[in-house]
Amino acid sequence: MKPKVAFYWCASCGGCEEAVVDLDEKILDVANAVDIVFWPVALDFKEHDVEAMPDGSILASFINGAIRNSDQLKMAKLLRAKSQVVVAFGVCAQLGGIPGLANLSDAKGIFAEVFKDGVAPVRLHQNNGHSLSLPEFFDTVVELGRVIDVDYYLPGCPPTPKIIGAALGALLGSDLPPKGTVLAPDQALCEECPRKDTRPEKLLLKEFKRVHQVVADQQTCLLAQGLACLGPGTRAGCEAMCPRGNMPCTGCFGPTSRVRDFGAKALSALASVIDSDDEVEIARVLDALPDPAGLFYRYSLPSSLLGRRRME
Amino acid sequence: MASTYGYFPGCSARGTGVAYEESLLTLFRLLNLSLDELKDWNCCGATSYMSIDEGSAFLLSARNLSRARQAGHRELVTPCSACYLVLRKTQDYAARYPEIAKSVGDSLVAANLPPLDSVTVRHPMEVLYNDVGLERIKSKVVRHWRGGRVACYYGCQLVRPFAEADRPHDPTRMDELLQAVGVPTIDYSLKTKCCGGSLTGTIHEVGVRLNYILLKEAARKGAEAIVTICPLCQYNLDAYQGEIRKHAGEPLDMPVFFFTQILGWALGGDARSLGLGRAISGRRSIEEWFSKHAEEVESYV
Amino acid sequence: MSKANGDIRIGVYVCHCGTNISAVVDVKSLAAYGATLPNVVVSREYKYLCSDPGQDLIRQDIAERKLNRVVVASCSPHLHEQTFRNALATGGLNPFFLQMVNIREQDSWVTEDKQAATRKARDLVRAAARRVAWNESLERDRIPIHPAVMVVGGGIAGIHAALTLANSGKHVYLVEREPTIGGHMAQFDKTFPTLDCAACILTPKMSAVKSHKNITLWTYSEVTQVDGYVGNFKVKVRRWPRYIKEDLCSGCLECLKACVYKEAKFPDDFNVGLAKRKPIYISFPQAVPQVPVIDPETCIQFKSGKCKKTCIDACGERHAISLQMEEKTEEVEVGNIILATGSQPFDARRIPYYGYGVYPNVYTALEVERLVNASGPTGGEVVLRDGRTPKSVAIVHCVGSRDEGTNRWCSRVCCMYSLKLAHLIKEHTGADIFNFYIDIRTPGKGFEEFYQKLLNERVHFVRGRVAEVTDWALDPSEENKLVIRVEDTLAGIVRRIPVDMVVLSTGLEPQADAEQVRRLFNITCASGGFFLERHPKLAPVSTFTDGIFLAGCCQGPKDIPDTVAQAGAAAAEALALIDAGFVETEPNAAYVMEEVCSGCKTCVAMCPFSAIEFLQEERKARINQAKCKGCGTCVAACPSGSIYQHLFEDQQIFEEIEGILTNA
Amino acid sequence: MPESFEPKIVAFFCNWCTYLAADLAGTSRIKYAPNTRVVRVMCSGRVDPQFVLDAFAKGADGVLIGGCHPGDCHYQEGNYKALRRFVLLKRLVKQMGIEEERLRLEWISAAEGERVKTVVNDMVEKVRALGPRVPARRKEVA
Repeated sequence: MKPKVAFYWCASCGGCEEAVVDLDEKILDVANAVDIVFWPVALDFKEHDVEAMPDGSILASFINGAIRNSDQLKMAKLLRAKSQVVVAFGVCAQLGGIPGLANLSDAKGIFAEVFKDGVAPVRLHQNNGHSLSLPEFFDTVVELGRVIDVDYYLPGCPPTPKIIGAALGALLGSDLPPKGTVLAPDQALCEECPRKDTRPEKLLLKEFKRVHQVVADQQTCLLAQGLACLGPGTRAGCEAMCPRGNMPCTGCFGPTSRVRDFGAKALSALASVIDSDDEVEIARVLDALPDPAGLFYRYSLPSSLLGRRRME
Repeated sequence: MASTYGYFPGCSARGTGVAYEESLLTLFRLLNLSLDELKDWNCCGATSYMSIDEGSAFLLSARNLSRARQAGHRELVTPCSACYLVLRKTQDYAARYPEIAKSVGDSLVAANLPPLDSVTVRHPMEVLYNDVGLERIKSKVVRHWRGGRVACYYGCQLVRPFAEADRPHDPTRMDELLQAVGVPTIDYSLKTKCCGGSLTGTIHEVGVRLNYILLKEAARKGAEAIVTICPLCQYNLDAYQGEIRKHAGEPLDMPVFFFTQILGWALGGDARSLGLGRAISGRRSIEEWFSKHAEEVESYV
Repeated sequence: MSKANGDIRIGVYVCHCGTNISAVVDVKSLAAYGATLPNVVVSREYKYLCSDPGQDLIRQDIAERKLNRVVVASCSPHLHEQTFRNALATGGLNPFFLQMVNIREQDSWVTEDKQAATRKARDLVRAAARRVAWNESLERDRIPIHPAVMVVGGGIAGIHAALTLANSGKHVYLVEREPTIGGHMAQFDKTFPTLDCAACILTPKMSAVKSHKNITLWTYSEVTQVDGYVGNFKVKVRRWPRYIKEDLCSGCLECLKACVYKEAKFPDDFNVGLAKRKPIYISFPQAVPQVPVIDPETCIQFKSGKCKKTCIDACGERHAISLQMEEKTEEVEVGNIILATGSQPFDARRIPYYGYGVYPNVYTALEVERLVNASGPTGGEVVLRDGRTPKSVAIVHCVGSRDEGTNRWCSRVCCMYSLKLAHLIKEHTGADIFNFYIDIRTPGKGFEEFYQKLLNERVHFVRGRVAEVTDWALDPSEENKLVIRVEDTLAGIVRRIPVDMVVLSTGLEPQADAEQVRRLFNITCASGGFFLERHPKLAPVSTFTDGIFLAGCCQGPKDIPDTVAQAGAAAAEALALIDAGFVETEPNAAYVMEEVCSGCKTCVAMCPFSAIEFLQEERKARINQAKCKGCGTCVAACPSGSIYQHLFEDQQIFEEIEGILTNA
Repeated sequence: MPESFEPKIVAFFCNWCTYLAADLAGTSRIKYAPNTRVVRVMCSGRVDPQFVLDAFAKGADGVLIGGCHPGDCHYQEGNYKALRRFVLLKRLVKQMGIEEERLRLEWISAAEGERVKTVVNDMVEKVRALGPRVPARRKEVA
């Protein structure tokens, strides 16, 4: 009998689900190879179906998205119990991802922002005997690994078909990689970047430009053109999709295994190449990066050293 | 540039130093600089206050500074060295000692006056030197100096401890100003020594001896007049020459001017508006140097 | 990167340092606390850990308790890290398994509250214990020492250092900015307290320098660039043209006589302006090298091109004079550098109330040195600028010394040279002499005796800082005199003392360009601006830059005996390195994990020593271990965490932080 | 905030200037607040922003970085690299809700023992006034 696999989404955009579909005909191989027992976005299974399964009966659960509410937490724990292997699928599950930027505020702040004076949602609504409830909305978004034990991580926003394929291969194959492995090369993106050789050996920048301000040259290193490309600090594996598309890397593959805080390192590398020793001038150059947290922690705020903004 | 400065006359400008204010106003008018006198100003806090109760001295001068701020002045000109010193001292101490800053601040609030804000305290000598400049003054000279050589006497309070108006040990700006209008000055090594200050009123003979030394040395160095920047100095040096003549038995009768009188004269002010008639000593020289025929405006080309 | 793997066995050692530490930090409880920390198998406190028995304690435990890591909580690593590393090494443990905790300089000595000090010590020990678990076994590299030495400054300090080195067979480059060596000492007449003539003891050493086969003497030159590090410095020296070829000039000085200027009319620096020189001149008769200089600022030929060039005619067949001579730059390699750049006298004009520059009869001590000097502008006659011989002379001590307004330090030499000048002036003129002093400081061999001698010579001493030197006269006795106004703090009265001549005993200051020189050689200045020695007691001639040593007044005011002693010490330090043949480096170089480097090149721009090369083949960065100085800037910059630094690994520092902050 | 709040300040001092200045303060017996815990690095340029954030994450009330004066770096330029990172890091740290006074970069030369006292005391006072820095709270999940 075919091994069982499950897909689930927590706080995510759905892109990771798309990525699975994007496997094209490979999806069929997958379908042939495995038995999909749970995939809310595509197939009609219910929570209780999963509850009904014996523990460890699922070979692998692919969970994407971060944990932002009590329902996601519950499902994550449930799938953990039922699965032999849990794969954090995509950067939201791995590091917190875009939803993690909500950690610059908290539940109160977000609701105030989103609903303003409108009708704010209530946890429990009762109406002649019927009741509707919403999951608890946490103050802080966390990555999957912080609430359940995760076996493997698939980086990316979303993971590319290539690394997904490789991951499936690995899981179905005989020798599993060591627990905790991030299933992508442990090297920075420059290694895969077609523009690598065009970066000058001693690059120093007098100013940073933002993507909407310039039409970047197609060949030369984007950082050398003043664009805040985070490739040097970002794990390889995507084959430099964005640079190939003439856009700077924004870091969705997260850091290498040797870096504890993606943002801090990216910040250090970027600031270090400013071509000025004068505090005022340096400040002026940096004004071109108006939102450091948004730039450096775009995908990794919850898993960063500080984790979230400290609210008064 | 017709600049306006806040103006704090200080008490002596309305007493022994009337001639100082008269000549100052005349001179500034001639240079079209306007002085806007503080409304309802009060004692600067000098002398008795400062030596008996520093606290209230600071409050008094803080009030003046605060009034200046209220009137929208960033710069406050005061001709009196004592006023200048106390106002600066208040700012300085408030900046250095939080407790003083607090007591001053609180009292100002109580009197609902604006807080002690950055007002620059200026002295006319240094305003003329820095803001107007020697060249511009030179260019406005309309009279030849017919008097003798003069000794520029700076006294103590203007240049010490705050060295903003001039160099503390060998100030020269008054000399430079007078030379600019063609007045010969002597090398006067006593230019910052004590004039006797308030001692002339308290331990009289000591005070008088001190300004006797100043006068004698000026004469010895060939000066025929002394020029001052401080009302108290001017008064001390001017008022006791008769007494000195009696005791020291020396033929001493030397005019003692305010620098503003000499400058004002060179720039065309008339004797009365410069308060030249108010002098006690050296009237003969004054008659001669500032006589009618000398007053006729000569043209420089 | 190291792993805290295997069985970590840490020994913690807390030093009392007599009572320096134990009087403030509770060493007993600290040691007891150390014992409770993870991986710690033994924790002790001891009176003096740096002593032999103290070190034995550590060696013993390494042997008996099988320690493989050691934490020493004592003084600053700058003082004793080496000591304890040796203790580990001789105990059979790799020296870099040591972690020091600075609980003296940075705790017991700066903290009043004993509990707080002990808490601080606990945090630091906890941090060290965590860190040391990750320390690795490292080997030192050896850098060969180039045997040549450069001595900068040709005063008595530089001369003595150069001769000492040269005599031991080492090659020395002696660089002097002036046209001659000799420095200030050459300007002096007699030297205290023995009163032997400065020239008589200096000039032989000067000519010894000139004739020494191991000394390359570059006068009228200055160092413009210093690269490299201990063992192999590369130094560039700019040599100004003196327009007279040293190799051809015989020093006959005919050219001086022949100069179209019959009268000398330009201020003569060597005589501090008291005499005049011609555009072509020699600083003083015994100058070394014995070669004149042409000053293009004043020479007619250079100014107008219309000179008869009589000097060239006078030189005749020698053709030593070459007006086409141009500035040139020499570049040499040396293993060590000795800085003997000296000091400058305080500018008396900065104290206006002493009237220097205002009253012609106020002199500085250096001017008077020239006046009393037989080869000086007046042939040794002490006469005033108007030619009169002074009948009364005031010597004002501490001008620009021990003074909040100018320099706070005591210049150490002024008391003695003032006494010397008092003696000499009295000898020359028989004048009444008044010394005005704060304290008389005569802490040297024969100094106090000299002072007593002066007292018997009826020289007057008035204790009190002079208020002012002035020309205003109260009565006829003061007419045409300079009046000293001073509070006589012994008599308790204010005195006015009229004199004919005033001598200002100016103190010593750092050279005007000490700041640039310090940067050039990458060393530090102390607060006063004099060069900072590595340790005031234990390394008085070393600097924080290995291979650069200090001698003489550039390190602080001192007299000739001390200067010469220090110069000898500096030479000895250099010799020690040269004869050892190599220095061992601190193994703290950074290195790239090439298999994971992505070749982003961020690091390449970080290194000011171009130690990081980008390998075109592999398309990765590599750090030249010999060139790396171990600052770690590239490590902090590497965005993929692929650069590491021995002794300062990320892991080790994270452990330290963790240790500091995990509350006990 | 408790009456007896004693801020804990993690200080990264460069080996050649600020660390020596701290030693000099000691040999000169200059007394100052006992709240700093010095981590010695060879150069302020070695201070990885990760160290600073890690210190804050682990509960430091303040972080002080000490380097050589501009132009005086023992390694020529390390302190400038530190400055470049510091300016940006300060902005990030502010966005993360940490008061500016808690992160400080100071140039202190080996001769400025007195300055170590001034800087440390001043920083300790400012941080004490801010109160303890509760490390960013993570919502208790699971």
